[in-house]
Amino acid sequence: MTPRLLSLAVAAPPLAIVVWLFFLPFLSSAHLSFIRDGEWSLRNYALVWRLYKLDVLYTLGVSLLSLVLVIGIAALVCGYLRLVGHRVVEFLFKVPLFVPFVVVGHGMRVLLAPRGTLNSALAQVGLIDLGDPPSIAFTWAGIVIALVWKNLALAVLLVLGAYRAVDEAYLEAARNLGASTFRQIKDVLLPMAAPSLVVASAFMFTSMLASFSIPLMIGGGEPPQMLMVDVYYRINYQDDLGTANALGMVSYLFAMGVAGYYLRTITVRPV
Amino acid sequence: MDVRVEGLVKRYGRVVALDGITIGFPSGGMTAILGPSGCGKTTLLRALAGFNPVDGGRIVFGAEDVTGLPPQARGTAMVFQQYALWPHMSVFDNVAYGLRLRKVPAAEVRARVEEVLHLVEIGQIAGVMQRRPGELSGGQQQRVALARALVVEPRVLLMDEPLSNLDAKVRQRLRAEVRRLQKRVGITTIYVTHDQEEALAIADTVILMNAGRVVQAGSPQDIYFRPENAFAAEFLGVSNQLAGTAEAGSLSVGAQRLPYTGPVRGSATLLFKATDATVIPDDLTTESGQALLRGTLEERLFLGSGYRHYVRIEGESVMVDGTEPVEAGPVTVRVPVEKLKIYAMASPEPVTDPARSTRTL
Amino acid sequence: MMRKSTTFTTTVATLLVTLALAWPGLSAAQTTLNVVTAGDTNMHDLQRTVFAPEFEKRNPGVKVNAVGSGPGEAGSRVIVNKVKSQKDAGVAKWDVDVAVVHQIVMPELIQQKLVARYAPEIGTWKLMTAPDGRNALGFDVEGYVMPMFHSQVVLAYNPEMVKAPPSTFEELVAWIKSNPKKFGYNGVKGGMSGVAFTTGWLYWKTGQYEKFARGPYDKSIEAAWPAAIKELKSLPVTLTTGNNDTLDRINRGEIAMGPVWVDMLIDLKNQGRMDPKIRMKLIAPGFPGQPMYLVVPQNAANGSLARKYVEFITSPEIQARVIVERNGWYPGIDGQHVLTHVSDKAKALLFQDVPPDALTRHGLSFPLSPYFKDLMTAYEEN
Amino acid sequence: MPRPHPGTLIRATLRMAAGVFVAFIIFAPLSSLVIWSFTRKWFWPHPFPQELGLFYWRKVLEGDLFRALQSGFFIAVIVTVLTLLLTIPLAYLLARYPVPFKAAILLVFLLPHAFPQLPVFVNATTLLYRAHLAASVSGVVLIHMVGALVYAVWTMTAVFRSIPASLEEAAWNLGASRVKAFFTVAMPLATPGLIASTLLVFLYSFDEFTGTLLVGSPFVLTLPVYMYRTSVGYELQVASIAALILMVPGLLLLVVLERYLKSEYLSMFGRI
Repeated sequence: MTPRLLSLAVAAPPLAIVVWLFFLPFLSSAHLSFIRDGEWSLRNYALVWRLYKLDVLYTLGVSLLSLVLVIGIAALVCGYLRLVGHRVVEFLFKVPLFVPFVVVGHGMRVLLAPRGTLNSALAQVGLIDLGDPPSIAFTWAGIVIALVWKNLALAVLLVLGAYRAVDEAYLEAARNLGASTFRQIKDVLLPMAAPSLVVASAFMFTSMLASFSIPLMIGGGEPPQMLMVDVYYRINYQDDLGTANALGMVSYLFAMGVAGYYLRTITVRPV
Repeated sequence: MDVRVEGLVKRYGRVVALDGITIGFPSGGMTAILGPSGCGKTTLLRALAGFNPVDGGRIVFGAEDVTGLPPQARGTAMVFQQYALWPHMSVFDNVAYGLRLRKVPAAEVRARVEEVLHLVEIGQIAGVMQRRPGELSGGQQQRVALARALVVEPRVLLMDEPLSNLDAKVRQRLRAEVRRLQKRVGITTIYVTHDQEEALAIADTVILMNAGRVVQAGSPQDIYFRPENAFAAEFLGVSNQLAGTAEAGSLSVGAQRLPYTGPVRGSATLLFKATDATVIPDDLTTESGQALLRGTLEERLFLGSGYRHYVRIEGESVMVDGTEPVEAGPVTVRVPVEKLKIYAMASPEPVTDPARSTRTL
Repeated sequence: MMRKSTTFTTTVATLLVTLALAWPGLSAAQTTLNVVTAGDTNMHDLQRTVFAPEFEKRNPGVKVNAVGSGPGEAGSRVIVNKVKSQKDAGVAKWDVDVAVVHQIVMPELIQQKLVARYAPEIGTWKLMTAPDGRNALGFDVEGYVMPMFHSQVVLAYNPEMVKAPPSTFEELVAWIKSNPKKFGYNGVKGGMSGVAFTTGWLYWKTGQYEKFARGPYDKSIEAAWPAAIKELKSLPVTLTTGNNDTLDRINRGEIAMGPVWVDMLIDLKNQGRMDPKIRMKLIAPGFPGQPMYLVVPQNAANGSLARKYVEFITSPEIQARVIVERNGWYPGIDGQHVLTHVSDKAKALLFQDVPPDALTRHGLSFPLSPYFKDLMTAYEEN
Repeated sequence: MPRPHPGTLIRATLRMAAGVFVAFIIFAPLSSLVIWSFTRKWFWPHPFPQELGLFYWRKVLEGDLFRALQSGFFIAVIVTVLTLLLTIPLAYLLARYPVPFKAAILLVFLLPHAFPQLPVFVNATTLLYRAHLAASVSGVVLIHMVGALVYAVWTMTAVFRSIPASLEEAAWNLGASRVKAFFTVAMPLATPGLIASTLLVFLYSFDEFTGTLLVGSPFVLTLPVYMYRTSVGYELQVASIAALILMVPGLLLLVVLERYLKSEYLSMFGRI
């Protein structure tokens, strides 16, 4: 067997699995989104437009807000960790990486429900009235908090990596001229780490857009809903593959833009 | 073991790394392949080792054509630039690896490893053997890498810039040791370097390469004193370069004219080494056998062994070394005619024997 | 020197051997009766912890593998997909032997010939008299199903927060308006209790219960829906995410009242997970209820054993002991055969909040399936 | 002895406060799980559980949870072994040799990162149904492998790429065959990276939710799906226990291996 053939033979089984169970389904998703009652039509998309345009905006809004919060917090926290250092805090921020999404969803729900543990604790101190407690779970805020909590770990890891790659000399130069910790973050670390930050953001944005288990568990029952939850309900309660796939196509479209960017940064480096 | 390559061609995509090289490496000798980075010298070495299949030509060891052989069947041993010592094995295991592959009995392995470590003068053999390569100094790692290559008694020893990662002092000392060791074991050795001083010091034969071709091959003295073209002259030694125009009987550099009887016509390059020229206060008297160029001395640096003067001649800055300081101001640079080399510009090939052409100036 | 890679290789090899040994054990084909239950965990827990051990004891050599397919109709949908795929693939023996499903998937199951017309073959067929044992959402299911139990949507309320519970929709609306956000239901997406509430609302608003539930299908009477749905949506209520969410929020005092399934509420009380003071009420003109059906797939691998299992569950003895006495649910077969085996205390509990006559008058059916589908979309669009 | 500068004390206090604050943020949702897992009874309006105990822990250990844990663990082990067997040779070739269509192959293993899984897996479920593999261990293993392969190919290629090729060339040069050099040089050096990658694959499969929910029902139940069902079923205690058990492998890994896991591997965990 020639080396070329050998390497193709080695590549074939894993490729087959990914093509069969990711790329074919992807194509069939595109195909089915145009099929309604057995014939080609745009009615699925019309239905998406009629019923779900608010949900699309909501999904984008929740994802963007979560992203801004995650990146903002990570930029500051990592600056602190890079310049001052705090082993305990650094370790703590890694914990959510290892907590599965479903667990985050459930944990947040138990914590943030109107009569969840947080409100119970706050009521003890007299801060809120349990007779009419504020609800964080089952609202957009609950989803945002859960997404931020889960993604913060990844963001801290990536941003801190980028910050650590910034040569100490640049910081010493800034310190030498009297820059405070905040100024060092704003003027040196952040601009120099910007490329990595953009890649990290692009990546996290798609994953937030596509988040399923967290909104499924902590999202409320009222519209608007996150897109993936809509997809799930369309299939499981209404057995409507056409509309579900049209919704899926909308989500691919958003992911595609981000993926293109991600791909470019990845392929710019020689592989 | 006599090593020859004939018409060797290697391409990376559209880049031609080896452009039909034909050259021999004398048996038992130390040959240095010298050239700037990207000239193809490492590609040639890796082709000899068998790491990269070539696109054309033959590689012959003695009477055996090894062109199609995989690396493990060639009987070469290589010392890598970063040593490529396996970090997960002890020094002993590193050196013993090749012997174990050859199913040498354990007792003999031990004896031969100790012997070769002794040969490369690593010192404290018993202590060093059990350590990991990462715990050794750069010089010691270099010796281990050499020992690992020598212990299998290769037909050909290949060394890829083996000293380039060491600091200047260690490099100087090891250079001498490598040469002595090579003379002692007498293995045909091919040594790649980009450092002309190192090539001249260490090798019996120097092959100068550029852009995938051999520019010049010969003894260190040949290469140094009789460069065959502008590239060779420029690459060896601190050289000054001036652009000029040659015509029958005269050579003009900017507004200055020098008498010239050589064969070059049109645009030409003038080359001379900083050590070959002298700078004197402005003096218009001509001297036979000396080319005189007028310029302005702009700066002077003290080098310890003497002074380096920076002189601007017709807009170009040249360096002239001397033992006595000369004050800034208008000066004359004097170059012995036989040390001033003139090449037609844009032609890598020498027009005639450059040594002769300068003499007729 | 090669210790690490040896360890690695050894670990991988050990894992492979373990797998080779364990695989057959995992997918071993004994006489296993696969019972798949749609619905919340309580539904398949009942199969797994109560019916299965008892049945295994009575039938030595049989192992009952009781699994759940997920909450709500999504669970029934999974079962349909599962058997349908085996039919499409031309498999001779299907791996679902008994399924517990909702009414909504029956037309598809029967039209696609996915389930057997098995019920007349079993001994308890004669004891089943309920109309929705023969008709599901206007679709003829006679012989294809045996109801495991009947359930009913009612209003559950916290008597500390609702001093005078409403007894009609009019009173309910008044209460909602004076207690904003304290009434909760789960829309139409999160489970059938919300659907039942919405349906009851439309029955009340349109007054056309007979037409919706008995047919024939006539799309023109849906014209009154948008206005009714808009009115429903304008009420200051809390939307919950599912049947269980409504119950939990009532339990935790987040809402004071909401539509729930009787069986689920009683189940939670029995388990000690529901505040015992929570009460229920069936208001006029009423809410729909529905049974859970036991079906046997057409080519079930263990068809005769499956029939035996259904017969076992629908036997008066088990219906009395488990469905009524243990769970406090309404039996699937005719009550007169069952209630004689039930203690007075259990009988009293069964009818404590919802007396039999209320059940007869206000226990309604879901609309015909075309109306049902239209209702889902209408709710989302208005 | 010089008296400490007053700022030092303030700074130390602030550091401590920062640590406590972050610990609260991180552990608040997790500690709620602990409280719920030990709660026997907790009705409104009581601010604290009325009755604590091990009742539910005992209950779940004999119930479905244990079965879900077992089958989920078993599936994760199969997925890990298969992924390693398929990926190690491929990753090595991709890192070292001019494999034909290399860019396209890498792209195939990259794109699934970027697209939402749920709608794709919905359609993959249909394909698995057609292949008669849905609701079987094999089907769940396959759907897990899609994600696992995608992560493994990239991390393992990076691992092999980080080993200088000259280390293997030195071995060939001394007479070792390619296979021998692979096992004596490349594999031992790649082992730490491969272990990290292996743990990643195991955790991915163990924690996988979307694919299992769609493909596994009704016969294959893993812990995340079980946890989801009990959570939406408002069996808060059972769900909390399942959630706690689900966290154990990941947290164990974090505590034990934190120092050894490089950030490029760590960052992969966040994507599960």
